[in-house]
Formats: sequence, C-alpha cells, structure tokens
Amino acid sequence: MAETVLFWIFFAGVLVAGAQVVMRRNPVYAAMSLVACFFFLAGVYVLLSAHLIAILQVMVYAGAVMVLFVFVIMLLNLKDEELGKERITAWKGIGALAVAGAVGLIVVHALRNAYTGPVRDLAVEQLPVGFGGVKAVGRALYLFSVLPFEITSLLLTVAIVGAVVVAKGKI
Amino acid sequence: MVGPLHYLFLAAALFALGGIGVVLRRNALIVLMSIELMLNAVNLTFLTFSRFPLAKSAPTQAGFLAGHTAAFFVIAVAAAEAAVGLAIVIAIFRSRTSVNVDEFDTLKF
Amino acid sequence: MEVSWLYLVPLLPLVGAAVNGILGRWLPKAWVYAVALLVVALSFCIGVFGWFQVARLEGETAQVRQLVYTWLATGSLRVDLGLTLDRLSGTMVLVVTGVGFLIHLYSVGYMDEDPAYWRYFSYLNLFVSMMLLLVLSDNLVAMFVGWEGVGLCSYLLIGFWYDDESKAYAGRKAFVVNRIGDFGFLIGIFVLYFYTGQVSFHTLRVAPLSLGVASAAAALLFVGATGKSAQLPLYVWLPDAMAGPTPVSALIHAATMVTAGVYMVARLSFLYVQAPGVMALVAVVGVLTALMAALIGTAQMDIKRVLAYSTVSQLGYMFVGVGVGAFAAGTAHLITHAFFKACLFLGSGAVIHGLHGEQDMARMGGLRRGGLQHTAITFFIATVAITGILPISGFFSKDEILAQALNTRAFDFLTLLPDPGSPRLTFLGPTIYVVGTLTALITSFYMWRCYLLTFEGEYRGPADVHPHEAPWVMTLPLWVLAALSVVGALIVLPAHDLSFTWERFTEGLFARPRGGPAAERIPELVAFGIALVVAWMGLASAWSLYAPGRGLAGDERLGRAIPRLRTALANNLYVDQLYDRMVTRPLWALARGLWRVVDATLIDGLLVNGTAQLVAAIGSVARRFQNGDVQRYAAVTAVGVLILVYVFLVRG
Amino acid sequence: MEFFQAHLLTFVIFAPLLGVVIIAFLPRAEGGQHKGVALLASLLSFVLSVPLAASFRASTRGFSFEQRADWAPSLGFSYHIGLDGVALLLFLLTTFLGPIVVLSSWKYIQDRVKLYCISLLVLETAMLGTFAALDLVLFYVFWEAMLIPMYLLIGMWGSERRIYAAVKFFLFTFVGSVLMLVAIFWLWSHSAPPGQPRTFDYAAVQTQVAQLAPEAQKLLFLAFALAFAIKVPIWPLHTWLPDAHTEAPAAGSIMLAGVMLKMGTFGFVRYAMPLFPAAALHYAPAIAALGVVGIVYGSLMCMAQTDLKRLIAYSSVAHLGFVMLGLSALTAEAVNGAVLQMVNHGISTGALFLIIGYFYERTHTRDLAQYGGVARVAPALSAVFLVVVLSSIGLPGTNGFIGEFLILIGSFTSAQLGSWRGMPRGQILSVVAATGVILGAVYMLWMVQRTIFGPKRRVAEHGMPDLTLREWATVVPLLAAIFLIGLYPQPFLSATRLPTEDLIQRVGRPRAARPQGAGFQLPRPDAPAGARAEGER
Repeated sequence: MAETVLFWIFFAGVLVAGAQVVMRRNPVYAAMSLVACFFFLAGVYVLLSAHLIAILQVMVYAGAVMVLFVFVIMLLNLKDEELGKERITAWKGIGALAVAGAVGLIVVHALRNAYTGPVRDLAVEQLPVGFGGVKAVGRALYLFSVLPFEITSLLLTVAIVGAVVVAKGKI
Repeated sequence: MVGPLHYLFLAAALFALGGIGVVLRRNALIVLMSIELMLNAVNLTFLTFSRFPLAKSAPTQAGFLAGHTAAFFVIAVAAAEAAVGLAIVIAIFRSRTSVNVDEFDTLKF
Repeated sequence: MEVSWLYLVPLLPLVGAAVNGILGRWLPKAWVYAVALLVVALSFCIGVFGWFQVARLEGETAQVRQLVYTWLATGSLRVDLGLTLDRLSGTMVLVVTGVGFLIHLYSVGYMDEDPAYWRYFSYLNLFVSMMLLLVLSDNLVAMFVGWEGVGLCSYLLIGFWYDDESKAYAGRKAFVVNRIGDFGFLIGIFVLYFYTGQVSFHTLRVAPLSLGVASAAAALLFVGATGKSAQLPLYVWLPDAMAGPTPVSALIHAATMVTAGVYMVARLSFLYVQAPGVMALVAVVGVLTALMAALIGTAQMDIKRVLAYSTVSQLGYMFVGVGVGAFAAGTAHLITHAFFKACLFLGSGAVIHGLHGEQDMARMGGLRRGGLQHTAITFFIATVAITGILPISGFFSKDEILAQALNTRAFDFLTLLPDPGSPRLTFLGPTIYVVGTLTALITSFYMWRCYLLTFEGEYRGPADVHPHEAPWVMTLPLWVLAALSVVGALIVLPAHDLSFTWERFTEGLFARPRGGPAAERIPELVAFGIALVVAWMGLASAWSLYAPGRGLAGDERLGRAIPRLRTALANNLYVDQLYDRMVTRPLWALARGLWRVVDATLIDGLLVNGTAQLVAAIGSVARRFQNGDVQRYAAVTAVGVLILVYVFLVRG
Repeated sequence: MEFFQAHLLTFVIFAPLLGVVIIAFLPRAEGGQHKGVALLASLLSFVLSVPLAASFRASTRGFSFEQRADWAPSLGFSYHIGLDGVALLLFLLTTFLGPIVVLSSWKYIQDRVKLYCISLLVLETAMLGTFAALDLVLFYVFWEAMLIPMYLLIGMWGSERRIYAAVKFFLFTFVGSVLMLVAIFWLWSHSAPPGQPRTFDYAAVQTQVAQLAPEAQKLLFLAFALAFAIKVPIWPLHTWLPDAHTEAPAAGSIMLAGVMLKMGTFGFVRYAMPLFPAAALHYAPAIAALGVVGIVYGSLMCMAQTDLKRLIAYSSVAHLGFVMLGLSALTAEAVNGAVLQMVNHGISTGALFLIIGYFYERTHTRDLAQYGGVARVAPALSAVFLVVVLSSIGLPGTNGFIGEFLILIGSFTSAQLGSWRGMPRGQILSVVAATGVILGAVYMLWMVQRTIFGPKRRVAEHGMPDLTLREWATVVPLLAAIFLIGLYPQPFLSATRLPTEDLIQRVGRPRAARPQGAGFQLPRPDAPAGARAEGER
C-alpha cells in the first residue's frame, strides 16, 4: 500500500519536475528542476528494488552531472537577452508531434501488451538474494560484463580528455 | 496495486517529455538536460524489465541483473556525454557568444 | 657455304656508330674520323673478301651464309638473324661500303666545321650498318629491320640541322611517308607468312604460291618500295630530303637507301614473276615516276632539287627494268647510278661548299673557270654518264632497260580487264619504251641545263662570295666516282659473250619472267642509235636555251612560252599541296574534331561528367534537408521513428 | 637458407613494406632519409627478385615459387601466391621500375616526403601482390590496395587539376572492381559441390567454373572484363587515363603507365579469359575490335594534344589497344607478343614519362607550344628522349617492334576471330591496327620535333641542365632494357611460352594441328592451276 502511495507521489514529482525542465526559460531553474526530477526518479528506482542504481542516480546524476551543468550555466552567465526568445517553427511542431506520436504508439501497441502472460516479480520472489543490491549487481557487473565495464572506463577517460581539449581551445 | 505497466508508462511519458524538449528548445543546455531526461527514461525501462521479467523467459544467472548493469553503463555514458557536450557548448559559446542551437548551422553540405 | 665472319660486315659500322655516338663528344676529332672511316673500310675489305669467294663459286650455291642467332621464335614463326652474301648482295655490299667510304671521306672535308661532326659520323656509320643488314639479310623480317633502320638514319640525317624547323620537318616527312610504305611492306610479310608460314627467302623461293597470294604480297611489298625508293605516289619526301647535308643526299638519297626498293624487288624476283600483273604495275609506276620527276626537274632552280628529281626519275627507270622482268638490267642501272649520282651530288656539295651554302643555280655560273675545275670536270663526266651522250656507264644501263622494256614478253598474256576477251597488254612494253625514251630526252635536257647554269657562262652570284675549290678529301672521292662512272660501263656492256658483265655475273640469280625470253623487236644498234640521238637532242635543246653567256635567259624564254606549265612544274605540280589538302590537313582536323566531339564532349562530357552531374543534381536537391539545423534533424529523426514504429508495431 | 628459398616470393612482395615500417619511425622532417630508405627498400625488392628470375624454369608448367598459408579457412580464402611466366615478367618489371621511380622523384618531391615515400612503397607491394596472388580474395585485396596510394600520389603531389583527376581515377576503377567483387563472390558460391567447403582459390575455382552455364559464364566474364577493361583502358573507358597521367607527378605516371595499366591486361590473361573460356572466345572479336579502335582512336587523340603528358597518355591507349588485339587473337605469336608488349609498354612509356618528368622539373610546363630547341641545350636528355620515342613507335631493334610485330602477324594469321563477309576478321583488324604504326610515327615525331628540335623557344632560352648522374642512373637501365628486349627477346618469349600455350588451348577453338612451318592451308583466293593455264595460253 505504501508502495502505491509512494509511486504516485514520485510519478507526479517526476513528471512535474521533468515538465519544468522542458518549459523553464531560465536554465538555472531548469537545472534545479532536473535535480528534483532525478531525486524523484531515484525514489522510483528504490521502489523497483534497484538500490544501487538509485544511490548512483543521486550521487552521479543529481550530484556530479548536475554540478557540472550548474557550473557551466554559471560560467556562461547568460543574460536575459542572450537567452533569446523561443521560436516555434513548423518543423519543431512536427518533431514534437512525431515524438509524442511515436511514444504514444509504443505505449498503445507495445507496452500495453508487454505483459500478456503471468508476470514474475523478482523482488517479491527474492529469488536472487539481495536483488538490486551492491553485491548482486557487482557480481553481475564483474563476472559477466567485465569487458564492457573496462571499455566504459576507457570511454570516460576519453571523454575527460576530449572535454578538456574541446573546452580549452588552446592547450 | 502498482504493476510494471505503471512504471513503463512513467518511462514513456518522461521519454516523450525529453524528446519534446530536444526538438523544441533552442537553448543548448536545456537540450542537453532533455537528453538526460530521455536517458533516465530508458534507465527506468531497463530497471522495470529487470524486476518484472516474463514468466516464460526465466532469467539465467547472467541475465537476471542485466537490466541493472545496463542502467549502470547508461549512467556512465551519460556522464561522459554531459562532460563532452558541455565542453562543446562552452567552446561554441566562446566563438559564437550564443548557446542557441538554431544558430549553429555550419554542419551542412 | 656457312661462314662465321659475315656478321662483321654490318656489325663493324654499328660499333663505329656506337663509339662515335656515345664517346664522340669527348674524343679528339681525328679519332672520330678514324673510327668512322676505319669501320667502313674494314667492312669494305671483308665485303671484297666475301665477294671474291662468291665470285669463285658457281650457280645456286654461289653464296656465303651465316646464321648469327635466332631472333624471334614463337608459335610457328621463326625469324633468324641470318645473313646471305651472294652475287647480288655481295655487289651491293661493295657499293654500299665502297661508295659509303668515299662519302665518309668526303664528309671529313664537308662537315669539318660543324660542331656536331661526331654525331654526323655516328649517324652515317649507323646508316651503313643498317643498309648492310638490309642487303645481307636472308629473310623479310630482318630485311625490314634494315629497311626501317635506314629510314631512321635518313630521318636523323635529313633533320641533322634540327634548329631549322623546316629541316626537322623534312626529316619527319621522310620518316612518315616511309612508314606508309613500310605499312605495305609489313602487310606483305604477313600475307606471305599467312599462306606459307615462312619469312626467309630461300624457303619462300620454293613455296607454292597462288596467283592471288603472290600478287597481293608483291603489290604490298611494292608499296613499301614506293615509299623507300620514292616512287609515285610516295615520292614527295625525297625532294624535301635535300635539307640534309649534301654527302647524306649523295649516300642515302641517291646511291644506296633509295635503291633499296629496287633491290628488294630484285631479291624477290621469284615472287614478282609469279605476279605478272604486279610487274606491269611496277613498270608503269616506274615509267610514270620517271617522266613526271624529269619534267619537274626541268623547272627547279635549287641544284640539289634538280638532282633529287633526277634521282626519283632514275629510280623510275630501275623499276621499269625490274618491272619488265629485266632484273639484271634494273640492278645494273642501280649500280651505275650509284656511281654517277653520288658523283653528281658530291659535286653539287663541293659547289655549295665553295659558295658558302649557296644552292640556287641563279646565283652560280662560270664555276668551271671560277676556281672549281675538279668539281666541274667530274660533274661533267657524271652528267655525260647520266644523259648518255657518250657510251659510258649510264648510257648502256639505261638503254638496256629501255631495250628490255621494248622487247619484253612479260605482259604478253596479261589482259587489260579480268575478262579474257579484253585486249592484251602487248602494247605496254613498247609504250613504256616510248615514254622512257621521251624521259631520256628530258633527262638530257635538265641535266645539261643544270651543268650549264652551274659551271658555264658568267658568275652570277654576289661579289663578296669567292668560289673556291674543295680540299683534296673532297675532290678525291669526286675523281674516284667519276672514274667509276666511266669504268662502270664495263659491267653493262651489251656484249653477251663477255664474262664480266653484270648479266652474266648474275645469271641464275634472278627468276625469269613468265613470258619467256625477250623478243628482239628492233635491232640493238638501232636502239643505240635512237638513244644517242635522243641524248644529243636533249643536249642541243639545253645548249640552245642555256648556252654559255646567256645566263638565265633560257628560263625566261621557257617561262614565256609555256607559262602555266612551267609554274606548275616549278611548284612540283602542286603534289605537296594536294597531299596537304587531301590527307594531312583532314587527318589533323579529324584528330582535333574527334578529340573535341567524342572524347571531350561525348565520353567525358556526357557519359562521365554527365553521370557525375546527375549525382550532383540529386545531391543539390537532397542537401536542402541538410541545412545544419540540428533540431530539424532531430525532428526528421522523430518522424522516421514514428514511421518505423507505425510500420513495425501497428502494421506488422 | 631453405626457409629463405621457400619464402622468397613473399620477401620480394613485402620488402617495400619493410621500408614503410622503417620510414614510419623516422622523424617527419628528415626528407633525405625517407627517400634513402625508400630507395633501399625498393632496391632490396629488386635484388631479391633477381634470384626469382634466375631460378625460374620456363619449361615447368603451372606456377613456380608457390606458397600457401591459411588466412580464413572457414571462409575459404588463403594467402596463396605463385608466379607463372607471364606474371613473372610483369613482376620483374615492377621491381625493376621501383627503384627508378624512387630515384626519379628525388629532387622534385620536397613536401610531405614521408607520406610520399610510404605511398610509393605501399603501391609497389600492392602491385607485386596483385601479380603474385593465386587466391581471388587476396587478388582483390591487393588490387584495391593499389588504388589508395595511387589516389594519394595523384591527389597530393599532382598539378593543378589533381583533385579532379584523382577522384575520376578512383571512381572509374572502383566502379569496375565492385562488379568484379560481386563476380568473385558468385564464383565462391559455386566453387565447390554442395556440402563441401567453398573456396576462393584460383585453381579450385577454375576447375569448378567450367561447369557453369554458358550464360552465367558470359555475365561473369563481362563483370571481370569491365573491371579490367577500365584499367587497361579499352576504348571508350579510357578518359580517366589522360587526366590521371597528366595530373600525376612523374613517379605516379611511371607507375600508372608502367605497371598499373598492365593490371588490366594481366587480369584478362590470368582471370577473365582462362576462367570463362567460352565467353572469352565469344567476346574475343568484340574486344579485338575495341582494341583496334583504341589503336586508331588513341593515335588520333595524340595528334590533337598540346600537353606532353596527355599526349603520352593517349599513346598508352593506342599501345594497349595492340595488347588487347593480341590477346584476343589467340595465336601463339599474338599472345606472346601481347605479353611482351605489356612489358615493353611498361618500359618505353615509363621511360617517356620519366623523361617528360625531367623536362617538367626543368621547365615547369608541359605545354608543347613552350618547348622547342631542347636538343641544343640538353643534348643527352634529348638523345635519350629520342631513343625512347623510337622504341615507343616500334622501330626494329628496339623492344616496341617485337611486340607490335608479333601481335600484328599473330592477329593477321588468327583464325580464332571468325570471319566477316568472307574476310577473316583477324586480317581486317590486323591491317587496320597496322595503320597505328603510321600514326604512331606521325604524332610521336611531331612531338619530338616540337620539343627537342626547332629553334629555341621559351623553355630553352636560358639553357637547361642536362642529365645529372642520378638521372643517368634511372635512364640507363631503361635504355638497356629497351635494346635487350629489342635485340634478344628470346628469353622473354620462352618464359611466356607455356602459360600462353595453355591459355590458347583453354580458350581458343580447337583446330587441326598446323604442320611445323607449313602455315595455314586456307582456301586460296585463286586456284593456282587456273592462273598457270592462263599463263600458258
């Protein structure tokens, strides 16, 4: 019961905060809304028994990534006139409608029929001990996805170097 | 009672929100944020399917937390993307003094 | 008889050419001369040695041979670099190396002041080598090597003073016209090889040939001969070839190379007698060339051009000889002509040398008493020989050809048309005789005109040019050649019981024409009488117009009497212009037109770049979607996703 | 030592790549070192190829120096190399030209030397590999690998319109080779009976292809032939050639003319014709006719040019027309002549481009109107030029004559091309082709006159340095080769005797054995008996 209540609170929070991100003119407000959105999402993850991912969501996303965003926003220090006016062109309308339409179609035709058979709930079954916990996810990560993991580390290194090179102009 | 479809619907809504943001907004920073929204929607889908597998597809030892590992990688890639994307925004802002994506149209022909 | 030294004959001059060509620039002048003269002299000595060996042998086996090496062997084709020295080729070797040596000697004086003398001697040696290869080779392909090789040397030597565009052009013209002839020669080889599988003379000699094949091959090879020996219609290069140094004109364009065609026909006499129609063609072409060139010769003012047309004309006689089946007479004239024409050319060279490059007879005159006695006397002797006013070499050899033409029965069974009922060509021989005799008259006229204008009367040149006699290295060859012009009569004496005449010497060497032995239509002495009278008539007419003291008045009188004909003759009957209009210019225009229309426009413009432009056109439409607006890309992507989702989820 | 012997061919092929590795580690600025290493590497390749030539036995049928290693056995391709007589000649030509090419550009190339040397060496390896490959995939890999360095050579060190020329070159050749790739895959899918592992191996494919339907053979032949015809180039696919030759630097032109064009003709000899004999015979008259058109047309094109290099490029079209005529004629003389003519063209035209490169280095123009009187200021250079031109127009005693003569005489006697209105096609084509001999003299001597003869024009006004020692070193081997082949062609002809015999046997119509030296006994135009009867009447 508590899960249902919490879900709907988080549901509303995620969508409202997400809408704020998209609607807000000032990027600072958008960023703050995004942080809020991430927190609500972390809550949803907890409901899904994804404890480790929820923690990472807060630490990496709401923490590190968003700090980066805010830092950049501050660095650029955009003035009001620099933000400019939003223009809605025909293509933007088409694009937005297409996105909405595509997602709608997916929802109607794919998601709705995703669970036609009996559903298992691994969190309830408690089949794997500590589902979504650090230990279980860690085992999965290091036992079965070592190579992607290592490649990801490489990717991050490249991203850091790339970011420095791009942003720095002259080294 | 909250079922997997609720979560999936939330993910879809969030994804649509992010997609609309990408298409509509001029501000490059907000476009990047919208992309983050979309990535999170994907994460949410991963985690949902990870917790609620179909009965007929009993997950193997390697597979039952595959959704979590995928989400983990998405977070890592998103971090990288944010770093590089923001660096590009800074670089462009330096030369163009603007962060509006519709003013950057050198990527053509 | 197989020997192992024959290869030295053509090789020695080749070595000389290589030495002088590569090292000549750094060698002392005397060494260059020594090398060039020595190799030719050595070749001559070996030639003499071989000649005596052959002269001792009798009949079919009267030859020495050497297989140097197998040059090409693939499939059933086998081409040996084989040399054969028989009585014909042996004598040719002597002429080539003998006259060649004299001309080398002469060149020492003539080219002394030219800075590129080493190059000159290298080319000259190369020429001698190639000519010897042509003469000695025992198969058609090796002969073709020499054939083209002498053409190359001719090209190089005509354009020797290449700074002058017109001289370089003359060389090029000679080479290209010769190549047209060589084209025929080459196809002729192919035809023979196709039907017999052979290219060497001694196997071709016994190969059975049908009339058609023999005619085709003989006619094609004769095309080659018309190119090399400057006959109609390919004679146009020879007058221009006078752009080269005068000794070259004497050696290549009078004495040796241009007679290669005659030599080839004589060498292949076994083939030509199997194609009587082609023999008639050869004789007709020969006599027409002789007449036409003689006519043109009457109106030339350049002393070398007179001699050039004279050469063309005399070559025509030789072809008449081989064409009517009198191969011995034709080749005998070849030999005597080599002597007196070389003498004439060298004499003209001495004149040009003495007048510091002057070639126009209008500015000569009186040179016999003006310091060029030796030249004048030798020139006089050679003129006597060529015109036949006295019975020395040219008189007998030319008369023998004309008599054979009159008496020949080679054409008796030929019909004018393939239809057996059409008239026989029995009239052809006598007609050729009449035309040939007329030509002899004209020959006598223009040669005496040339002599009189050059050496008699008053000196008409500019006062600051003082004619002087050439050094002894130049006059010595003149005297030797003049003597040979006189003594040469020995081999062509009409006495049939003398063993040293050419006719007896070469007995059995040439095939006999099909019509059987010549029938005597008029007595020999009458024919001699006619020839003498004709020659004297020529002299008389020349004297009446150009007698000493009259200067150029004769030309003016002729110009007034037959103005249009004379202008046409002076302009070589406009043949060059005709070829230019009909062949040269259309060809170049065709080339340019094809290039512009087909290559540049059709293939490249339409097909290649057209395809590219089509792609570019599609691209220019498609690139409107690529306007750099990232959000539009995103929107389009979204639309694409929508469509995919619709297709795969809803429809699928 | 044994190991060395067994792998000699591989060493020769990859010796230039060794140079690439060394150059890659040299600092970029050291231009001289790069060229030195490139020279040594190409010399090494040449020196190693000498024992190949020495130990080659012309009397062994099939491939010599064969070597095989697995590459991707599951897909059926392997590293399989070997040489027959035909390939050996072209292989040696390539190793022979390699050092000359490096030396020729010693002074001219001064920027991006490192990349330049690498391109040259990679090109050489790719070319050698193409000749030696005995596996279709290996062949294709080397074949395409040639394109890239050549594209760079033209596009980076060429003259004004180099980009246009490079792209044109690339697209032209690529269009053809893509079709060939499809055909190769098709062959692979039919390379073994069902259920057995498929293979790209040349010999295996060859035995299997014979069972294909004639229509399929024709299509496959056309796919291969298109790729090769573009490379040759056969009229009317030739227009990339003048542009590529004209714009390429001298070294590129030499490689292009000397070796790369032979890839096309070699492809016909090795792949298109023996793999699909029936189709090859079917299309032989058409290809021979196109070859003859190429001869006449190419010669006429030469007469319309004012650009030295473009003129020579068009003359290549004419010369390779001879080769195609010879190959299609399918007589021993013609095919041997054609193979020899490939080598000849490589040497003569390569030398022509080399010398025109030297002209260009000195004068910085290729415009004929600017030339004139060069012989006066640079006599040795002009003399060499003249000799090479003479070999190019097929003067007897030089290499060009042997090839052209054999091709013409072989095609004249060819019965393989059928007849047209009662006339043997071979004779018609041969006669028309022989006019190319005249036209060749026309345009080549015209060019000679415009460049080295005549009064001094702009380029010669202020004098011109004659050949330097380095340039002599590049020219002398070529001259030696010209005269060696011209005067003593027998070793070359005997090297190609067996492979060409096999080719003719495979492709050509079976015919009655020709008695040695007796020639064809074809119906004669006139019965000799009748002629004799007429004579006696």
